[in-house]
Amino acid sequence: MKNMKKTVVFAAAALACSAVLADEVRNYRAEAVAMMKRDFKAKGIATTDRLHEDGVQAVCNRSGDNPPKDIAVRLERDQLDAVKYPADGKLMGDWKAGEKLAQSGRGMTWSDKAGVPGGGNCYNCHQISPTETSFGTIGPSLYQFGKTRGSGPDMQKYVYGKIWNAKAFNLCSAMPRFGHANALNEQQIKNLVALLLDPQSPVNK
Amino acid sequence: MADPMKIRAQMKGDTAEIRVLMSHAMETGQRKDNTGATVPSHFIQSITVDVGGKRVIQGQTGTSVSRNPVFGFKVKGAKAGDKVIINWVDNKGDKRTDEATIAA
Amino acid sequence: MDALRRTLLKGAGATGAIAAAIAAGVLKPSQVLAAEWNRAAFDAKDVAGAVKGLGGAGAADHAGIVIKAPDIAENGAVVPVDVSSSIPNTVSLAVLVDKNPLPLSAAFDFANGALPEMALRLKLGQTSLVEVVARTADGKFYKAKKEVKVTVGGCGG
Amino acid sequence: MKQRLSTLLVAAMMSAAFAVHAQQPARKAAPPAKKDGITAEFEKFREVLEEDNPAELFEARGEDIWKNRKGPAGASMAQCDLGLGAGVVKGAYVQMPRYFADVAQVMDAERRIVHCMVKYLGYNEADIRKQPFSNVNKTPDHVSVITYVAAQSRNMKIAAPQKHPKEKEAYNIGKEIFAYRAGPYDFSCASCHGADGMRIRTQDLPNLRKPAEAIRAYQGWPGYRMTGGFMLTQQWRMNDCFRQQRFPEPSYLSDSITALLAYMTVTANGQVYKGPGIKR
Repeated sequence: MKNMKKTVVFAAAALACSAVLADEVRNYRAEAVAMMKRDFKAKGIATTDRLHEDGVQAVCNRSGDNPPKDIAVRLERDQLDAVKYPADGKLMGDWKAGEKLAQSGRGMTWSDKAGVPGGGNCYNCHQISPTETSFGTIGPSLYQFGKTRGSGPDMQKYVYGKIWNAKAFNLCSAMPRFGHANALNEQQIKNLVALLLDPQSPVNK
Repeated sequence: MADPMKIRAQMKGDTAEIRVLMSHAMETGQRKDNTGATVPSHFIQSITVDVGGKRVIQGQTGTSVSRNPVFGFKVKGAKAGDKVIINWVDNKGDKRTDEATIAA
Repeated sequence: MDALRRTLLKGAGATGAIAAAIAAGVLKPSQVLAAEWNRAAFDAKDVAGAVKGLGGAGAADHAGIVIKAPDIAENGAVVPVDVSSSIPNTVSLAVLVDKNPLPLSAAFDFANGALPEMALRLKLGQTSLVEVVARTADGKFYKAKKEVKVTVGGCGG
Repeated sequence: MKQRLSTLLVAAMMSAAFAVHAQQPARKAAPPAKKDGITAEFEKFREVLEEDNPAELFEARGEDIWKNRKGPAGASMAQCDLGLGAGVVKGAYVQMPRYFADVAQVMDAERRIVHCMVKYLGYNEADIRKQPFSNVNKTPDHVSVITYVAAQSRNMKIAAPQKHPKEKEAYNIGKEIFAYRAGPYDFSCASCHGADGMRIRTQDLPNLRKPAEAIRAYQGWPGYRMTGGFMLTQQWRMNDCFRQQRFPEPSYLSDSITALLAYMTVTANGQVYKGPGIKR
């Protein structure tokens, strides 16, 4: 926590020197945020505090998702430090449950119910199993992920961490931070790790 | 009462192309509303098309036809100016008849 | 009584009494249609039953029947299908969706210059075979089919 | 606590620093997908679907309301000024959002039409807000009227004005809302609509920063939604995008949505409108 604070102060200070044009332009960004806070209302589980940026969002929003490298590296490290790995040390779950989870696009919208586990939303953006032809292209294809990259302990740890918090590896990644945001629980992430890495998973056939 | 159909009829060579849009729920009888109750089936069962005073098409339909149905037909030997009359009747006895004139 | 009325009545299995009523001008054709909706065919739960209900059991495959439909539907709720037959003297076309709870979608008779061709839009609950059965004036039946895939479309949430 | 503090710090010290950077195009997308089989297959049948669009049924309903409906005081939509003069419908749709002096506000088409239906035809705004969007049981009257008005701009060039300072302001604020990442999934509008060649599942996602793609999004709505078989509007599209963005709900006809629509429409300026649409 201290670490995070320090990094942000450092990051902000490092950037302050280029803040010259600031007052000459109208701050539409601030006006936009104020307008949204006025116009958006809580509905179901989607409360208005979701309109506040956290540190990572703030940096990415202000840099057009292209933050200076040194800042990105520091904030990524903070994010990685906060990844919670399973206490039992087991990172691979059940790929079949993972496939089912990957199919579901539910979770955390105002039409989703509190306490009902959300889906992985994976196929919305990624190609995964070859049998599913309806897949998005916002993220890279994950077909044959384990086959081409291996499925050893390091790879398992990387994949678990990536799903838990994608921003730990690429600060302004388009991918949600599923563990960090409590969108997926530990067992769900294990199952997704298995979908990508288990040699028995259709992904690696 | 049901909304009017939209009928387009146009000559292409010696053939009239007729397209019709119908306003109808085409309920399958399998859908559940948000209270969980089954919505009763309600769908068009019969369609007739008359061109220039002659019955050229009669058809029967079931619940697999999409909501707000669209049909296209071709009638050889029809002429610009001929009247096209289309009629449908659904399983509840609701019906609708509309007409159009074949454009050149 | 013109050709179309005859084929329809035959296809729908009209009783002699109704045919007589039409001939006598008591019933209008549209009333007959409503009365004579081919329940046996449309209520059949599988393709075989529906085709049998149409009187076309044992229809032979024929390349003269053309089915234009997407390989993958953008949305299973509205699948545009265009069917036609170049088999001489085709007087009727029926369209079926094999995986739907009630496969028979439409059965149309053509006469007085109407070409044996129609465009329509179908609901496909899942990936299915769209089957078309054509009937010729001499009462012979032919068929053809095409697979249409239905996939998950939106965000799924 | 940790998050809140860092947000404040970053916000205070960095907003100025990045004001310029923020104008740049956003992150690189995943490798721009070539037109694959699925997209190509859908496009083959788009023309067939668009040729006979059931939206026309709703257009006819809307035309009837526009031309024949009378309010309690005998007023009609002939008194409604959509920006080109009272009762003028032709071309009005593609020239909104615009500033309307009578309300001293920028309004998008839906907002203006609802405003007129309340003012002249006596519709109750609270009732409209109870069900602003169509569902399988009901397509509200204002949605049919919007469909009619939109259809009266078919084949015309988009020309959303940027003369009035409030119109420029709406555009600029809309552009910022478009890029604003927040919420549990860290999504902004741009997460899905900020780069070329992206798809959710099989659904194409136009890059709304480009005119030729912004027009595709613009003319999709009002559109006939094949799922369910009813008409949905741009206000609905924005609403449901924010739902999937995992944001709270934007109020119907709010400034934020008008601003976003101003950004999208102005980006599409000069392109020819081919709507109303038909969408999956």
